[in-house]
Amino acid sequence: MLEVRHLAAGYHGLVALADVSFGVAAGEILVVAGANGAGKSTVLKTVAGVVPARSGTITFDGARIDHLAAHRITRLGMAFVPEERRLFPRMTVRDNLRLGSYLHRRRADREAPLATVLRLFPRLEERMDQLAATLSGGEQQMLAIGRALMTRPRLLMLDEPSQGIMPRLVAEIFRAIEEVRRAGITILLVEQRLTESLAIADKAIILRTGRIVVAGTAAEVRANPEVRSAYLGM
Amino acid sequence: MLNRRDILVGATALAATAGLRPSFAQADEIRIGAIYPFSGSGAQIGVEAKYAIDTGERLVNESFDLNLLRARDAGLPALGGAKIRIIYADHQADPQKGRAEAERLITQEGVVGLIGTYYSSVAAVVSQVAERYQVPFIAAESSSPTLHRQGLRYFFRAGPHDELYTNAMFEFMDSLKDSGRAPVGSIALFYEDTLFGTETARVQKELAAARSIPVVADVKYRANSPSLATEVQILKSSNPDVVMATSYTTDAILFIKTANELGFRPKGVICQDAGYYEPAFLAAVGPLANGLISRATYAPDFAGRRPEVQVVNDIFKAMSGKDFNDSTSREFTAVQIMAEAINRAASREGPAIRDALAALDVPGELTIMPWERIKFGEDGQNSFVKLVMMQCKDGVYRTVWPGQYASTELVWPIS
Amino acid sequence: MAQPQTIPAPITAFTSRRRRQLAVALAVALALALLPLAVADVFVMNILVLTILFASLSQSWNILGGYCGQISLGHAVYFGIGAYVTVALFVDFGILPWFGMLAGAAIAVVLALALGYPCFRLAGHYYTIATIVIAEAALLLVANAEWTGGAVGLQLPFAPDSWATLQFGRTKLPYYYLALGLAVATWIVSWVIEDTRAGYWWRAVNSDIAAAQSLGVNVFRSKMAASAVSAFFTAVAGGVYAFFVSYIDPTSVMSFHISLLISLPAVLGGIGTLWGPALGAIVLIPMGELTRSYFGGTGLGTNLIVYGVLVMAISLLRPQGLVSLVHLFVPRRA
Amino acid sequence: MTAQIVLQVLLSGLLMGLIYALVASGLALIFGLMDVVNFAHGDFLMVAMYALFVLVAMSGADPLLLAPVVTLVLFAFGAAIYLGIVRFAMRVQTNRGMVQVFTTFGLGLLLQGLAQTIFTPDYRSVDGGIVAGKSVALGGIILPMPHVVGALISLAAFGLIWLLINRTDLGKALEATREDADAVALVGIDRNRVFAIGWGLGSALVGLSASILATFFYIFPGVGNSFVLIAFVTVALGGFGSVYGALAAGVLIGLIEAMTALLVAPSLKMLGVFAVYLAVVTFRPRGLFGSM
Repeated sequence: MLEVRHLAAGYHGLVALADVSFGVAAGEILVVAGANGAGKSTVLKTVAGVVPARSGTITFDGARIDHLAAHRITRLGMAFVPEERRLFPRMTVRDNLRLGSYLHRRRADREAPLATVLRLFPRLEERMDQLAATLSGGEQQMLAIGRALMTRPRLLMLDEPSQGIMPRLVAEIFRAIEEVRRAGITILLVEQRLTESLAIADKAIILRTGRIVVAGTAAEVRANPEVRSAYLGM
Repeated sequence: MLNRRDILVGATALAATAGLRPSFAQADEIRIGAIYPFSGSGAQIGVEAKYAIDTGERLVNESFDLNLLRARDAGLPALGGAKIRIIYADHQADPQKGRAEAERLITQEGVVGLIGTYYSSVAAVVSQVAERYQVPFIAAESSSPTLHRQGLRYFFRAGPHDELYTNAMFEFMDSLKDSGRAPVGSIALFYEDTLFGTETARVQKELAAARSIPVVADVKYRANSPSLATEVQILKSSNPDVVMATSYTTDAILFIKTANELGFRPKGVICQDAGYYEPAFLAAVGPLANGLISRATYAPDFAGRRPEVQVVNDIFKAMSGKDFNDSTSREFTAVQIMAEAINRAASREGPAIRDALAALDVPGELTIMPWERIKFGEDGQNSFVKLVMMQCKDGVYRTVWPGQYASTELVWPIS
Repeated sequence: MAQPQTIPAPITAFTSRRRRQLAVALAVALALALLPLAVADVFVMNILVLTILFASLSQSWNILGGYCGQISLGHAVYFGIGAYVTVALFVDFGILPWFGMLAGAAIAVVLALALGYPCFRLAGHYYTIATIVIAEAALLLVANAEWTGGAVGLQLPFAPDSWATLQFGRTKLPYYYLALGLAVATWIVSWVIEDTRAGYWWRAVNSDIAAAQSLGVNVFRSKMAASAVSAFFTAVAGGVYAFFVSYIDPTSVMSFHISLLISLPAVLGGIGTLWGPALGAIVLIPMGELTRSYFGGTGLGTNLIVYGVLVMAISLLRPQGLVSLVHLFVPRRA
Repeated sequence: MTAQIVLQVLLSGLLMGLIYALVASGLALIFGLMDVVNFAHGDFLMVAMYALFVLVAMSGADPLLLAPVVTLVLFAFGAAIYLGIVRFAMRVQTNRGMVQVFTTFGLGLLLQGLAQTIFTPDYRSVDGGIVAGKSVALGGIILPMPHVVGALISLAAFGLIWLLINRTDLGKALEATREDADAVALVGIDRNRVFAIGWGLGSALVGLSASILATFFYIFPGVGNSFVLIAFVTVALGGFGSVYGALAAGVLIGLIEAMTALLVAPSLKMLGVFAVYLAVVTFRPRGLFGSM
């Protein structure tokens, strides 16, 4: 579904990604892991069109998307939830969700994803008329994922969804991710919590200084001795 | 245009300016500078002035069988039939720019005389430049009385100044009594906060006090206001017999429209020309202008009575699409006077032309103005001007006072 | 903390760059001082005087607007005060303009400090609008006051040439050297400011108020000081301008147009730079004068079109100002 | 001075204030959306008035009937100006604020020059149509009909703006873009399109106000200057970006202006407005309704 070939990207002359290639098939969860500054987030930002690719190709369903603006990529059915969430803080939860379905004109296309989101995150329903800024960190993350789901994506890109969240809610987020996948949505997940991620992932890649150092199925990566010592703390 | 291009090139490359020399006129051409606002808020004034002055230039340079000053000869006979050429400059209503342009015209274009400038503030500066360079300056229509009181030798004004104008307005009001109408019991002043407005109002207050006519409202307003509703309310509540209004075009339009909407109808509205006389004003307010009275120094109904006035008015109208008005008639006349003085001096030298101007004595019949004569006093002011009062009827101003010039009967009171 | 024994390399580079700037400035000043020998033409001299005068005005503006980041569009108030005080003192009391200018400048400084209290609490556009409003209010007051001659304005009496009364008929030279002296003075003040603690503070205020405060910079006092210096020189230039033109009225020395002419050269030349104001003035003032002389007589809006397009083009294509063009030709060292 | 005059003046001030508010609303909208002060605002007004002038000359219709057309024309004009010019000023990395100020300022000069070239500096006016020269009398108080109708249209326009912002998807998109212009791409919104629409809407409001002004005001290339300072003060007094702040501030300015003219002197009427503005920002540096 998503194919990334020889991707390179960087900011202000600094190379953040060099020659990164991977693919995600429909319905899969791919985890992108690595230490801080390894380029994990840059992978997502480049795919989402937030950061321009310097070289290499990105194809989605066979079509090149590496030169499209971010909003065009969203329209193709790829939703991105950035690490900082980027909610509209002075708008209500309802309005944030409603904006997610901005592209859809048909009533059904708006109501169906809303029902899904509220089933996944019931606490959002209680907060519908609160301002997004008043939510807790975990609730904000739920709202960010919910807003992304409202665009009816086929591919969901999540950047560190467990960052800065109470442990109790982390499990809830991971459960939600699994459920989203069960609904047939492909997921590209950037995470520090490798153990939990690998538990739900099909495949994983590990980056170090902008290059892929380990790639394989979740089981293979979990079994890799280097990964075990460096990332899983075993 | 070659000269201007020279300046452009020369001044941009500053170092190259060493080689730049004033490019004086050809031998058979006598240059006169005309300084007006051609851009900015007063641009319309400059554009109309240019048509009037071009008309004057044609009158002087071509041969017309008209009994007007400098009409019959083509060019100036005393200078071998030399033609005059008007060089225009833009002052944007800014005294500093007026100064710079006056200096440029004198030193670079080699003009032997200056005409201008509509705005009295600019005329004040230009008159000083003219004095320094000993080039005569005719203030065609700038009407501030301070101008001829500077003690300058190179300053001349053929037309009236604001005190003469205002005086005429009061003489007109006096005449109402003589014609058996009710005397003016009270006046309200409505004037803009510029030199033109405040100077006029100052004289109006003096003359009203001298005649013991109470001034029941003294409304100085900010020029170009978005709304004059409150100002009109103040006037209306003072319930004057007569409003004396001094405004430029924009405020004149707004004032008359607002007064109509608010139902303010004094017995008479006596205007200090300017905005209330402009074609743009008349077009904008339509029938609301009917009944307005304005002082004027040009009587457009002259055109019908004197064929030579009709001829030059037609030339002007062909260019501008408008009839001569108070300003454009004086601008035209200024060209005649300047050309006549140059011819009498038979010289291109400023001091000689200045002396010719000082000695000039031209009967009014040789001009298109209803003036007795043109003869400048020691201060450069022509005191033989005559003023008329006009009243707007069916969108056209017609002379109603004094009697010998009147072409229609005065309607009074108008409400 | 112990003083380092040797001066670190970047600092020597900085010092030598500053010495070089000073040398260039002296050379430019000398060349300008000699320029009138080559220019006889009054009209060109007129443009030169205005260019240099507005270069110095914009340099003064730059001290507040550039270094301190307080974008004032109301400097006409200081300019007008300088002009009015100088002329009024001369016309009414016979006080020579040399003292009048200082008096005007002193009043401008007092006003700048008084206005600083309400204004410097305002951020960004609020500050800018407030400066416009203050200048417009001052314009209204001057136009309605007695001592200013109201709308009639004040005219210098026609007098013979004299250095004492700063009146000259045909020659522009005295005004030229006055303007040049002022330009050199404002340049040197700017040059000094760039390497003093105050200058660093001001620029810190400009780049990041919060960071500046955390470094212990008194933001308010920095703005006040910059404002006072800026107002002082603006008022002196206003006095010179008044005697140069010989007639002042409210619109010609206190309108928004003047505020704009003061700020535009620095903005287009390079805001917060040492050479930006001069460079901007060299382009803008002759542009304005020449487009008026060249296109203005037609009654069409050509001069406005040319001027407007130029301002837009420089803003869009050279956001760092024209001064950044210099680096295309002269590689930036150190 | 009688109570009736005071009431009369207050009411005319109120009506004029509502018109000022409408004139300023476009400026407030654009600023609120993208932090750009449009220094060509007055010249947009001038363009709109000439557009109306041309339309009236061509069709002979009532200016108020043509108001929707002028509003649409100005929408297209504003969006085109954004896409053609302002977009590039937004991209600039250094001195962005200054670049925006002086780009729009240069644009204003250009528009004035073009107007002078095309239409000459002559003063024009359109036939005010059905409201021209009429007035409404309320128990001895007379109000000019153009002002009354203008004030009502202004109120209606503010009502429509409220509905647009609070009740439509476009309104939500505008609000979201205003909060975080980068984040809207995450939901598939093209921020450039939103900005273009925002400039279009802001200019459309200018077009609407021009149609009202033309029923009682004249037209010339510099006409914008008569209104632009009031518009700036209105927006700053209300709080930059607050459209309702502009409504409140406009009314306040209309009232203060009228009362200063009555009680102090007509030539100093703006001085009262300036004094109140300075007093307000001294205590509320972000205006009456500006967010902190």
